[in-house]
Amino acid sequence: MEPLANYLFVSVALFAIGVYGLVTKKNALRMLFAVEILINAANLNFVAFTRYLHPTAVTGHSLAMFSIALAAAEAAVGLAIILAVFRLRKDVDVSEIKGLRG
Amino acid sequence: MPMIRNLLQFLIRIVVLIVVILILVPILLFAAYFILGPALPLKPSMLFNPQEALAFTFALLDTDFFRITVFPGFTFVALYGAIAGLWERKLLAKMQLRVGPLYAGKFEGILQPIADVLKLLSKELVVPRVVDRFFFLLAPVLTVTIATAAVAVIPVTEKWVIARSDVGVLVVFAVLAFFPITALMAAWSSNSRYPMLGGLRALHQMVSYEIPLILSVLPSVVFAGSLNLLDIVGKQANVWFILLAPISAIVFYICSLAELERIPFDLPEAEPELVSGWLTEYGGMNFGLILGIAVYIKLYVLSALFTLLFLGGWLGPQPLPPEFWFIFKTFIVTTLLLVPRGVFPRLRIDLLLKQSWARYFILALINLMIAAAAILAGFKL
Amino acid sequence: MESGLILILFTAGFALAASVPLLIIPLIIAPRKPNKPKEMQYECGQIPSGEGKISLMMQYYAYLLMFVAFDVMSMFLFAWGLSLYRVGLSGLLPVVLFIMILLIPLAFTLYHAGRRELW
Amino acid sequence: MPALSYERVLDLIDPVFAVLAAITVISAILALEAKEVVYGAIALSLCFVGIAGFFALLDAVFLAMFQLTVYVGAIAVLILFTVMLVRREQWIKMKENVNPVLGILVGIVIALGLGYFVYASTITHVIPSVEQAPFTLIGVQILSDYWLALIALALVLASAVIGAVVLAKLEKD
Repeated sequence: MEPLANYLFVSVALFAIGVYGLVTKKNALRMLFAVEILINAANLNFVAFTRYLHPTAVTGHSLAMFSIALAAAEAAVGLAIILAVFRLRKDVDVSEIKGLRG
Repeated sequence: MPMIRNLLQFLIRIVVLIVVILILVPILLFAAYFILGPALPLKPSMLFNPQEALAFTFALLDTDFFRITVFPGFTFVALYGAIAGLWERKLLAKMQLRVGPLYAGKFEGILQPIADVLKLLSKELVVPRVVDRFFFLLAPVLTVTIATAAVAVIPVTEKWVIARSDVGVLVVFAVLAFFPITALMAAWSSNSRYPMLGGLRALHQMVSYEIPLILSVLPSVVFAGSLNLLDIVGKQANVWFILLAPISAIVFYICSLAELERIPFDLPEAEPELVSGWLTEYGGMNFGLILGIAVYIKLYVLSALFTLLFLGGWLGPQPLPPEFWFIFKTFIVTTLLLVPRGVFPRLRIDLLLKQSWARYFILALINLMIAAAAILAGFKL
Repeated sequence: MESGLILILFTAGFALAASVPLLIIPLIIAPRKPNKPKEMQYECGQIPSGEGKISLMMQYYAYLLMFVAFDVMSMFLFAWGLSLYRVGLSGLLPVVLFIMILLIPLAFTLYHAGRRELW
Repeated sequence: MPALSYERVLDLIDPVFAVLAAITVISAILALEAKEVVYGAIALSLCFVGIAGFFALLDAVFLAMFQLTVYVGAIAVLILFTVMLVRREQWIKMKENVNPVLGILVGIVIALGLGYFVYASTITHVIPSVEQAPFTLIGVQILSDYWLALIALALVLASAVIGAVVLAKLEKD
């Protein structure tokens, strides 16, 4: 098997890509993509650390399951918000959305 | 003389095809030799010595390569699909007092599948100009590929299984989860309206019926205490799970009808409404890949899963081989899945989606709770 | 890694290798006579107009939203069902609560998805 | 810590791992940078498949299937569908990035910083033991140690669905 570092490098790469997406994109859909990539990077870390440091436990697996479930809830709400914004403004550009205050 | 010119063109094409095949076959044989060579007693003297050839054949039957390509793998499933297709047409014809395929082959059109394949192969591949070529051509191939991946975990008997996975049941559902994406991919890249509408309908339907399907499998898993299909069948030696979880079996049957987009759940390709649904822009072999191969592979997978989970898989009275029992039961389930096409009218889409959640989901949950209560009350198999 | 999974990949790969030639053979033997009407998209024989990639609001979006939550739920139930022999009665209460709580959005969504004027 | 020479790195990397890593990272980049958002969403689902492959490599087969069923089967499908709903033709021509230089800079800084931590730490070179807990333990652990989290998860999912339905429907009443 590969050393743990390889998995962590992949995870770091995904995390950096996700942060890059969050910083540069103003399309709400792309920002959601970036968030999903970030969550996946974190899940990979959970599982990799469990496998290498505590192979007889499944704590990382349970945590990753909860994390994926939360990602599902987040995606549902996020996409519904995007849809509602699209209904109102016919676009999903976040830099244009200023009318959310009260 | 356009006819003679066409004929000449056709003959030239056939010659080109033969030449291509003559070049390809040695290359493939060479590759197979390199892959299989080290594992098998492969010697040139085999050609003259039948004893060695026999040994080689038996060694070949034991390799993963043989399993993947021939018996529980691709060729077997394609053959099963062809027979199921012919059986479907004959059966429906008899139910509706027609004759069905009649002329190909001397007896009742038994060579019709071969004729169909030849027809599709000799048809022009029409690709409309406005489509996104890459994804348009990728979608059918991907559908077949993904459908076949599920075949790998379906055991025919304890001996004939490609992948002995500990999560076999979940692999099938992971594979089923891909189909909405390929359907949407095909619908989107077609750049046309009927495919788009059909694709969206297909998406909603597959997605709605996936949950009851997953939950209806759960009682069998709970009774067996394992996700391994071999273990699940092994636990059914005394009693088939259809007797312990009859509601789940019915829900599984109805939901597989919906997953397969068959009447009465064939809204994604309802001909009078949507032409051919998300397949409207596909023609020739592109169409054949999806409707001719992928759909029947899915049909095989779901009927085999029903057999394994509820009907005791290959278990059966002794003198007949287990392979026979498995294929026999699977074929009966396939027939049950085919019959509604001749009997029922089509449902309306809002009713279809609503009853998936309001009826089958609840029924599957109820049976799951009954199964769990039985286990917790000390029920042992 | 579990050795079975790589065999699943091989099976899928073989299907890919077997189905690509089926698209190449027609290119060799089938006639090719492209013309303009043949390469249009299908709109009942009318000349196609407007964009094909329509973005339309489906009235059944609620079912999709619900699916995401219940997919998660069914997979958690798998995790529970696999360990039922070990957990026994002590695990029953959380799971029953889990299902009961999730029946609330089911009823809510079914009620709202049924009202067609809302979508 | 031992010096990681180029040859050693090549020795250590399994080809399956390398292919998976390439697929995952490239499809993650494509998901953000593809001109057409729909194909970005398809690339995103490919990225999820890659992560499932990593889970399988890490002997977490149940989790790999969980990832495929939930992430690819549910989340990616929902994303793809919503993208098709709200997509606009003019996005393809539009310049999408706000401040690409800053973004790339931040990305590189994070990658280098975290990468250095991974490279310099000692726990990253542990050898994994062969024996591994069976995945049936996941259910046991969720129902004994984390049963409260399970209830909380149910509440979160319930409120998410109700909230999403309220947000997505037309405001008629």
